[in-house]
Parts: sequence; C-alpha cells; structure tokens
Amino acid sequence: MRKWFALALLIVLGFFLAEIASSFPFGQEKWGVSKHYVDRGIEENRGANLVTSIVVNYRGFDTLGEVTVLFLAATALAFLLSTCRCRRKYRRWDASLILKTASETLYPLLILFGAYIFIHGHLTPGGGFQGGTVIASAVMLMLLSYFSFHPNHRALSTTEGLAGLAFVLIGFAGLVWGGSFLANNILPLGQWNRLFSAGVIPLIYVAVGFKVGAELSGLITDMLKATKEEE
Amino acid sequence: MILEYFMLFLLFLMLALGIYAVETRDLLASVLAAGFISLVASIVYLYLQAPDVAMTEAAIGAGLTTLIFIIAVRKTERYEK
Amino acid sequence: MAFFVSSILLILIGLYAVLVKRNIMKIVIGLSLMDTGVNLLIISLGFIRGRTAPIINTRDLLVNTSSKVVDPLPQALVLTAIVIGVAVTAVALSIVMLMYSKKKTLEIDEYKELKW
Amino acid sequence: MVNPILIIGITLGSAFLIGIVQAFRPRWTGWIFYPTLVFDFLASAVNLYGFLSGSIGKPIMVKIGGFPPPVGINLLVGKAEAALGTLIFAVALLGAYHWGRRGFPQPQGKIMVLFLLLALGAAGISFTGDFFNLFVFVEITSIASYGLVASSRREEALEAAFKYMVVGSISSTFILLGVVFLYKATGSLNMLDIGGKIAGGFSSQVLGLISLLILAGLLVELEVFPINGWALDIYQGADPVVVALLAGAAVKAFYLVYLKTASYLALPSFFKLSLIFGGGTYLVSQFFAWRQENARRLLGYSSVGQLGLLILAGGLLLSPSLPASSRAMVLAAVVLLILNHSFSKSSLFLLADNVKGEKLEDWKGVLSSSPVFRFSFTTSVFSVAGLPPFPGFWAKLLLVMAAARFSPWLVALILAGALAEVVYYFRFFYLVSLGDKKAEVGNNLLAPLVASLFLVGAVPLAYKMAADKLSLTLPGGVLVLLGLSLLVYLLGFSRLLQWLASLGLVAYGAYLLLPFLKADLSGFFLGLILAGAAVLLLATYPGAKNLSSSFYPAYLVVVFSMAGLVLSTTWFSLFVFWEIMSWASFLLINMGRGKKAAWIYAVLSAAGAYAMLGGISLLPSPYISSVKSPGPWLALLLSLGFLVKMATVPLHIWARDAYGESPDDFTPLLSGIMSKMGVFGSALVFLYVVINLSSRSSFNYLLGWAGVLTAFFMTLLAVFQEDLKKLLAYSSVAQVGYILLGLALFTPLGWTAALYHTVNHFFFKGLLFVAAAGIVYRVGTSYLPHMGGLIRRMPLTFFASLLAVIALAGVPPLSGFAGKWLLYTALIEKGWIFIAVVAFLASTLAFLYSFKILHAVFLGQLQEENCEVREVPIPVAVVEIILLIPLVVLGAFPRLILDPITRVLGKVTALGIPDLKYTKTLGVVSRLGHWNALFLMVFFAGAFILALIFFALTSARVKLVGQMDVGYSGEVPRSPEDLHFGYGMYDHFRRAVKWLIYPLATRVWRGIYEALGAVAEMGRRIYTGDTNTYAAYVIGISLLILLIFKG
Repeated sequence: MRKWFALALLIVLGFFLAEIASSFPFGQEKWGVSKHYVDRGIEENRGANLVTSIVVNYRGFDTLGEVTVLFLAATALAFLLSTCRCRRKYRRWDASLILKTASETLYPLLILFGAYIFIHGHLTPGGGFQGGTVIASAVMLMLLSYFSFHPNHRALSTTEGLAGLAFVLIGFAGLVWGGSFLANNILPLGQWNRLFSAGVIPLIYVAVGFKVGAELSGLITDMLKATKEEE
Repeated sequence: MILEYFMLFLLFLMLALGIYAVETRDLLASVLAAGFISLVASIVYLYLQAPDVAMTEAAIGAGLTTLIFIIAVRKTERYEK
Repeated sequence: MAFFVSSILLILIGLYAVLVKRNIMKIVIGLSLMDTGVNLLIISLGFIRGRTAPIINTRDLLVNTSSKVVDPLPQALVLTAIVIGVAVTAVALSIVMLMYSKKKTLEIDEYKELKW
Repeated sequence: MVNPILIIGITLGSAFLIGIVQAFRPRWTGWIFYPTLVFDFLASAVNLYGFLSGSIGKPIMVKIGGFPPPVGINLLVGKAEAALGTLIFAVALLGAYHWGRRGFPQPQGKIMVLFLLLALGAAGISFTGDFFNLFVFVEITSIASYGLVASSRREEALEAAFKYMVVGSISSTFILLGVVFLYKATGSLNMLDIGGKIAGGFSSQVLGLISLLILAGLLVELEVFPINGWALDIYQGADPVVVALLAGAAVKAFYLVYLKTASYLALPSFFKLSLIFGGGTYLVSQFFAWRQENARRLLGYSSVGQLGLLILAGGLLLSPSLPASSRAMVLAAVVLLILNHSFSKSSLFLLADNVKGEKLEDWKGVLSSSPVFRFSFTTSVFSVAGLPPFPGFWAKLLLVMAAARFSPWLVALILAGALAEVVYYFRFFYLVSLGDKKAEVGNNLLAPLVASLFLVGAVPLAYKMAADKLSLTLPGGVLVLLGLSLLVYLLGFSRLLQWLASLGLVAYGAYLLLPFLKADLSGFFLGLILAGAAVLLLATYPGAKNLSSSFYPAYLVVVFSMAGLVLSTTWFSLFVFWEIMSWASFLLINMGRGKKAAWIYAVLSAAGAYAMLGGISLLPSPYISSVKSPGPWLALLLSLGFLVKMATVPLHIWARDAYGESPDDFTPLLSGIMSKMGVFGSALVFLYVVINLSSRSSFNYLLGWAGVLTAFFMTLLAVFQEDLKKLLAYSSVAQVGYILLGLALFTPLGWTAALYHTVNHFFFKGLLFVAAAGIVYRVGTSYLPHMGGLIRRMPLTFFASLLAVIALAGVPPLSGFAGKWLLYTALIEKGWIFIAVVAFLASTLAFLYSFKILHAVFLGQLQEENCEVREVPIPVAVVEIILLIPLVVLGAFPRLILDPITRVLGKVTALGIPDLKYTKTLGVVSRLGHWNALFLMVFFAGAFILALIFFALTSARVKLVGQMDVGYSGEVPRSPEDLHFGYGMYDHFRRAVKWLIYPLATRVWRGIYEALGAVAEMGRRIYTGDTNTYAAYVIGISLLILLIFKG
C-alpha cells in the first residue's frame, strides 16, 4: 500500500523533473554567466583550471561556506559522538604485517600526493577538497592498521582552525588591500599555467586542503573511536 | 560509439545497483553498492568532461562516504529486519 | 538524454528508500543516493557535446575558449554539493548511531514518540 | 555603516578559532563566543540604525571578489535584511546567555560553534543575493540545526533531529535542483539579475515549475501545513534554547528569502500559493492546538500558526492588486509580527526551560512562583496572542485592515485564527494560574525577562507604526494616564501607597479630562466613569487584604481605557480602548478565585471584539458618526462585542462566575461601570449604524427581545442563586438587559429610561457589590447559607443594602422606581406589548431575589461562627453612605438626573428630546401618566416611620432565640444549615420552573467547544510521527504545488 502510493508520487515527481530537464536539450551549447568565466577567466585569474577559478575566486564565497559546512559537520559529529555508547565492533589488535608495512610505506606517499593535488589545484583537476580527502585516506589507512594509532587531536584541531582562519584572513586581506573580500588582486597573478600563478587561488586551495584533510581525519577518527565501554 | 554504449551500460549498472542498494536487507552490501554507484558515477563524470568532479566523487563520494557508512553500519546493525 | 533519465531515476530510487524503507540507515543511504543522482543531473546539464574539460592547459584552448570547453559552472556547483552531501551524511550517521545506542534498534517504528 | 561581510567573516573566523581554543583551553571558548555575538548584534544594529535614520540611502551591495553581480557572488543588505540580522543576533544573544547560565553541554566549544554558525547561517540566508549561495547558507543553517536539535542527546531530541534531517534534505534537494535549473534557464544565479531578466520579459515554459520547486523547498522550511510535523516534533523534543533560536531567528530568515525569491521570480500564482498555504497553516495550527496537553508542542503549534500568518501576509504583499496604502500596512504588520513573534516565543520557550516537565499540568502554580516569571509569561502570552498594547495587536489591526481591501473572507480567516489562539493560550494561562502550591521553577529568568521587556519597549514603536498607517489618533491625555497607571506597578512594595497613588491618579485624570465633560453622550459616560471610579476606588482600601501588586495598575488601566473609549471619535480608537479594557479586566478577574471563569470571559470577549474588528474593517470610513448604508450583518458584527460585555442572552455564560469570583474589590467596577461600556457601545451602534439600516425596526425589535429575555432569565437564575455575589451578578446582568431594551426602543423616552437606569444601576449595584465586598471580607464567604442575622453585627450595611434593594426592586419611593416607570411608559408608547409583559414579569420576579438578599444575609438568626463579625471597614462604610445619598435624593428629585439626560439627548439629533413635562403638583408628566416623586417620598417615609414607631413599641414582646435553640417532635436538626432561612429558599418554586432554568446556553457553548476540540484532536492525527509519512507529505504537497500553481 505504502509502496504503491510512494511509487505513484515518485512517478509524478519524475514526470515533472523530466519535463523541466527535457526543456534543456542535452549536450547543446547554452551559455549564461559562465561565458564570462570561460572567456575572461585566464585573463582575470591566470588559473588554468577554470573550475578552480570559479570555485576559489568567482564563487569563492560558496567555497568558504562549503568549508564551513564541513567544519560544522565535523564539529557536530564530534559533539554528538563524544558521549555515544556505540557498539565496539572493531578489532582491538593491529592488522596483519602486510597491511601494516604497506600502510607505513603508503602513509607519507599519500600525504605527499594529497599535497600535490591541492598545490596544483589551479593547474590540474583536483584541488583542496580532493587533496584533503586523500590525506584523510592516509590517516584512515593508519587507523585501520594500528589499533593504537591515534592522530593528535590538538594538532588536527589547530590545523583545521588555522587553515580556516587563513581562508578568512586571505579574504580580509583582499578587503583591505584589494577593495573587496576575497579579491584576487593582492598578489601578482603571474603567468598562465605556472605553479606560482593565479594570485591567491593556490594559497586558498592549500588552506582548504589542510583544513579538509584535518577535518576528515578527525571525522573518521571520531567515528571509529566513538565507543564507550558498555561491557 | 563504443564509448557511448559503454556509458549506457554504466548508467544501467548504476540504476541496477541503486535498486539493489535499496532492496537488499544487508546494510553493508547496500552501503557498498551505494559506494560503487559513486565510483561508476565518477567514470561517467570523466566522460562528461568533468575531471574535477570525477576526482571529488571518487575520493569523497565513493571513498569517504562509503567509509563512514561502513563504520556506522559496523557500529549499529548489519541486517535490516 | 539517457543521462537525464538515469539521473532522475537515481534520484527517485533514493527517494523511494526514504519514503518506503522502515530502517533509518536505509533512509540515510537513500538520501545519499539521491545526492548522487542530483549531482549527475547537474553535470549532465552542463555538458556540451564534443567539448573538452574546462582546463586550459594547452595554448590552442586559450583562444576562442567558449567554443571549445564545456560549461565549468555546474561542475563548480557540484563540487560544493558533493562536499555538502558528505557533511550531511556524516551528521546523519552520527545521529543514527546515537539513536541506535539509546534504543538498540534501527527500526523507524520505534522512533514515533513525538506525534500529534 | 558596517560592511556586512565583516559580520560573516569575523563570525566564521571566531568559529574556527573556537575550534582551536576548545582543543587547548575549553573554558576560554566563551571569551570568543560571546564577544562575537555581541559584535554581530552591534554591527547589524548600526546598519539598521543607518537605514532608519536615512544615513544609508541605498541597500548595501557587497561584491565578493570584486566582481559585479552576475559574475561574482554578492551580498545585498537593505533595510529588511539589516533589521532581520539585528533580530537574529539579538535572539541569539539571549539564547546564548540563557544557555551559558544553565551550562552548555560538554564539550562546550563544539556547541558554541554550532550555535554561532546557526545564527550566521540565518543571517547569511537573509543577506545573500545569489541563489546558489543561498543553498550553501541553507545547508549551513540546516546542519547546525540538526546538531543543535540533537544536542540534548535525549531520545526525543534525536528522533526530532532525524526527522528534520530527512525532511530538510529533501527540501534542500528541491532548492538545489531548482537553483541549477534556474541557472540553465536564465543563465544566471544572481537574484537581482534573474529578477531583472524576468521583469524584463524573459520567460520560459518551465520557469514556473522551476520557481515552484524552489518555493516548495522553502515552504518546507517554513513549516506550512501539513508538511510541518517535523517542526512540531522539534518544538517538543529539542532543547528549548535551540527552539528559541530556531523559531525566533532562523525561520524568519527563511521567510524573508521566501518573499524575496517569490518577488524576484514573480509568477502571478505566487500570491495565491502564499495565501492558501499561509492561511491554511494559520487556521489549522491554531485550531489543532486546542486540546494539546504538552506545553512545548502547544507553543510549537502556535509558532507554526504565526508563521502561517506571516506567509499569508506575504501573499498579500505579492498580490498585484493590493493598493499601495494597504501594502504599506501589510509591510508594517509583517515587521511587527516578526518582532512580536520572535521575542515572545523566545521568552516563552526560555521560560519553558525553567519548568520541570512538559505537560500543561506540570505548569500549574508557576505563576505564583516568582514575579519575574509571572511578568514575562503574561507579557509574552498577551503579546503572542495579539493583545494590546503589544506589537502583535497592532500587527493584527494593520493586517485585518489591509486584508479587508482584499476580501472579507480573508478578514474572517485571520480573526477566526486569532480567536482560536486566544482560546488555547488562555486555556494555558488558566491552567498555569491554577493551583495554590508554588511550583518549582528554575531561576534562569533573565533572558526571558529581557525578551519580554523588549516587547514592552516595542509598544510605542508599534503604536506609532500602526497609527501612521491607519491614521489613528488616540486621545493623548488618556495615553498619558494609561502610562502613569502602569507606573503604579512600581509602587508594588506597598499596597497602601498604590491605593493612594491610584486615588491621586484618578483625581488627576478627572482634572485632565475635565474639558471633555460636556453634556453629550461621551461626557455623560465620562462623568459616570470618573466619578464612579473615584468612589469605588475609595472602597478598595487595601488594609490587610491580600491584593496582588498588579491589582491597582490593572484597575486604573480599566478606568482610563473606559475614559478613552467614550472619548473615541473613530471606530479604531474605540476598538483599541475596548480591547485594553477587556484584557486589563481579564487580568483582574483572573486574580480572583475563578480562573476558569476568567478564561471563558477572555474567549467570549475576544470573540466579540474580533467580530467588532471584522465589522470595522468593512467600514468605508473609520469615523463613528459616518457609517453609511450598512448591511444588517455589519450592524450585528459591530454590536456583538458590546452584547458580550452586557452579557446579553445567549452570550451571558461568562457573567455569573466572572462577577462572582472576581476579586471583591473589582466587582463593583465591573458591574457598576464596565458593563455600561457595552451600553455606550450599543448606543453608538443604534445611533450611527442601525439608524441607516433598511431593516432597522426589525433589528431593533430583535435586540429588544434580547434585552428583555436577558432580564427575564437572569432574574430567574438570580432567584435560585445561593451565592451572594453570583446572585448580584445575575441581577446586574438582568438590569443591563433592561437598559438594552430601553436603547432598542430607540425613542426619546426609551433612551431616557436607559440612561437613567445606567446611572441608577451604578448607584445601587455599586453599593450592593461594595457592601458584598465588605461582608465577604468580614464573614469570609460569599455563600448565603453561611450568613444570616448579620443585621445585628452590621446595621449600617444592612440599612444601606435595604435602601439599595428597594431601589433595585424599583419600588417607590427610591430612585429605582423612576427608571421602571419610564421604561414601561416607553414600552407602551412604542406598542411593544409582549415585551412589556415579559419585562413586567421579570421585574416582579426580581422581588424574590431582592428579598433573598436581605433575608439570607441580614435577617434570621446569627450563625455561631459569625458572632464576632464586625461592621464593614470604614472606607467601605464611607462609600456605602456616599452611594446611599443619591438613591434617596434621586428618589425625591428625579429631575436632578433627568434634566442632564434631556440635555444629552438634545445633542443626539437623531432622537430628539423626550416628551416629558414637570409640574409642581403632578411631578413628572408623560403622555401616559404622571408621578410625583417628592410626594411619594414623603408619604412612604412617613409610613416607614410610623411602622418603626409601632415596632419599637411592641418589640418588648419579641424574644430572641439561638439558632440551635429549637426542637421538633423528637427530631434533632443535623446542621445549622437545615435551620437557616436562606438555605434552599424558593426550592419548591425552583422545582416548578426547572425546565426554564435548564442551562441550555452553557451546554450549547460547551458542546460547540468540545466538538471543535474533538475535531481538532482527530485532525492532529495526521501528524503520525512516522518519518516515511512525513517525507511522503513533503513530496505529495510539493507535487500538489507544482500541479496547481504552475500556470
């Protein structure tokens, strides 16, 4: 009964969504405001990756919000799980030697790789979020391998806080020296397709990378360790 | 052309996995299926010329989301009643 | 077109779980599927046939760019949406875990104290 | 001007900083948290001030990244946004202080981050000028809310958070999809840009669907019916502080952005959408709250209802056909409603945080626990229920006036909802004020106190806004007096000082209003009010009585609002003072024993007042003297409020207990003067409304019957009443029935009778109630069988009562006779013979209870426990004497009052002067007969004295026996009551007329209430508490919106 009713609702909803979507023919050219980004992006930002230009500069405010959302989620989760009497279902001993050895080898490499991704965010696909996630996966690997591994909570908090502050401060620097919040005219824009180019974009993405990395690591740790002895 | 058929296959796979994820009583399998959908989606994103999104979806959607789902399932119950 | 259809279907599959499934974890999974579907739909909307990714890493892309790349804006939006999605999922899961730790069940029927 | 980006940037930075500090020094987090909130508040307030003072002319546009609008994201902060920002951070500050005082849950830094970012998200939602950015801020707000709602970690809180999470995710998916589609359709994400394109004629066949998708998402967050189950669950389950922040601040941001979105996307069907969902939500929620037993959920229903009203107002704003003047009214109403709701609801939820337990029962006795609690609670409830003088009242007034231009049905809907709100809020109030025991209440009361003080502080602002828009002028002198009356509250440490101050204030009021004491209708009533109040106030000498510290302020407010009422020249002004009077008197009645009676009084008063307001809103001109071509319905609506106050059958059900159980010191005013305001109002209706009615004579005839039936039935009920004050109450209502009859006659003579009786009734009923107050004060009960024989203990009071009763019964030679004579003459002259017969019957019956008053109280044997009772206190005795004199003097010289009445009627051109002549020998001469008052007085006085002498001579043969000093043949009386004269008096008679005194009206009204309550209870069950179902509602309603409004 409930099933059929739900299906009926969903069919109608699907019909509406399809009606809207089908009015935009698939794969055809239709530029809006993003024509500006495409045509003038290089000129204004020098960042080769236009998506990064948009994410960090044109719509950098959204990204600040996005970072905030992630921060919020990590905070809320840490807060809620700090008293959770969840089941303790993971091993209390370390994983096999193979996994441990592999993890130890991969750990620095993964972190390096993550850093590479966000440092090159304005040149190649990827950026702070992707790089940060890669770093978090390194931490996850260690968490899975070693029962006793516990990332330094204070260090994580400090990193994530400072990175967030850095984002805001870069924004304010733009306000003070560049005339508007997050303005990308306080540093030389440099040359297109070079590592040191695109003004504050790489700086912001580095900050985002650190922040996301620290946040997600903290998040995973909090979830994994969210256990109170109930036995 | 082959690429397009491959994409159609991938889309179909996603839907099939989606139905599986919703209908299976094993939550862990469901979670893994959802993660797999994200993975497939990231390939589709590559086809749609969105490498940034593909990376993000692979790292966050397929990786991180699945991971936290797995942790959550491990800490609660694996089977739906 | 297939992209539109399948992403909408994916949204609907996710919603179906939200509407019908009696397990709170399943509902969260449904929401996550819905997110994936929405993201796919947005990217499909920004796709332009025969164009390349909006990364200007070769010189010939520098001129007349707008006839050579796909729309980068939807991609930027999806980037944000994906991160927000994982954030919501994380909070949802922590709530689910806490709920489970109180009542030791994931059945939605046990969570109907507040009503009327 | 403060750049709004500073607010957002600094708040974010602080949030990140708190994250660091929490890791090292958790205690220090407060040092960042509070200053940030203070900064945010001050910054927003500075901007708001800038806008209000005009130093900021245009909305502040912040271009983030330096890009012009369509390219970059921008913030757009205008007056509305600045105001909302100020409000959000003000509420957040209150909540933060409250929570900090109670102690944040640990780890506190995390909770502070969530709290800060929730406020920030709400501010961001209102500031942003970009649709996708809006989505981001919606998510910030939502995630922070999920965390905060769950923060108490109670099972209910988690459940509520989960439901919210599911529904919120669906809603934000809709918003996201809508925004992206909008980008595809218009090529832009900027609100202004899109708005400009659409206004410039851009259109697309799917634009409607896309806009509705976004609006549906926002409507979910706006908690419209029936997709608001999750919201109610939050109100019930979450921490009250969080709820205060959500209901007080966050939701308002969603409201603003809903309005902005709807006006940018400008589809013609949006206003209908808003009207339907807003109106529906408003009415249904107010109604569903009726039988709610959980206090927090009740407040939740109210919040949802208020939001519905806001959405309805938004619908009016969006309507293309609303005239500009009404638009300004609606805007003002929206501002006031938001202000009102945010602060009153924060206050109420923070108060709820101080009460243990969530059931209404757990609230019993909290009002007596602490004066701060009482003040905050009363203020907030009054305010949220839209009662004067708080902003909600003015908002309602503005909204109703604007809605009247739109459709009378909308007015009816708004007023019906407002009435339902009064019903359950005052049920709440009544339950809360019950109970002698002091409930245990927390002492975390500063934040609610500040919130309610803010409401008080907003009163002048609200009045000014309403007065500007409605071109309403209230007599300034009266406002000053009302303000001074409230100041008497500050003398609460000493009742004696309050009493003296009150006397002084009434004297000052009389001096101030002296110029208005002219020989017209207003002046006539004004004189009655001022002189009467002064005399009756004298009798309230506090002595050792247990008076509430708000007794005198409320008393004075009643007095001066009556003065304002009679001086009103517009219906608005009349309504405002009418409401002030009603609610101040409600508070006074509530101070007595009859809490439930006070509730019923409140509900009926509100019903009458809202009917009146509805009628006023339909008038083309607000001036009392210029009502043209009204329909009979309009006349009825306008008079309903007055009929309630006069307790005309069948609206009388409140009267017995409200009179009987109100504080003894207030009842004389209530009966002697306040009920006459109904007379004044009806007089206005007859003079200016009914007179223009085509069906005028049948309308008058109908009201004549209403008056005489009131007189008849209330007299009958008085006969069988066993409680002194309740007996007097019935009698009072019956007398007012005669007055109404006199007015309904609409002849000069009828009006003379009515006005004469108005004054006269004040004298004798005031005297009787004052005497009753004295007796009750001495004897300690108002129950007749516990009295008797008091003539020996209270001879003065007996004598005064005797004369008053003679006047009451309308027997010569005292003043009462003139009234009756005039009334019957008028009735016969008019030819309303049937009515005259009933009236005659009723006044004959009145002898029965008149005798009962004397008999049961004063005659017979003295009860043993009353042997030590003393004469009434001196002030009461003085007042008795003061009131006694006119009864005798008027009895001998009725012209003393008939002449002024004739002059007053001379001013009433529609009526003319009565056809009465006065001669030395015949006395007063009408066309039907004459009567010489002085002669009668001398004659009766002579007879009385002769009888007295005879009695004195023969009294030696009279022997006094003790009450129990009797013996039947073998039977021993079981209790003194069995031997009491007043016990079961007229019982045989009661059996005979049982069918006549069946409490039909009470049963019918109660039946209606219970039936509605049962329907409400059934209706509420659509909130099944099931997450799947709630999600299905959301989808279903969204689809419905898409289907219906896409055109």
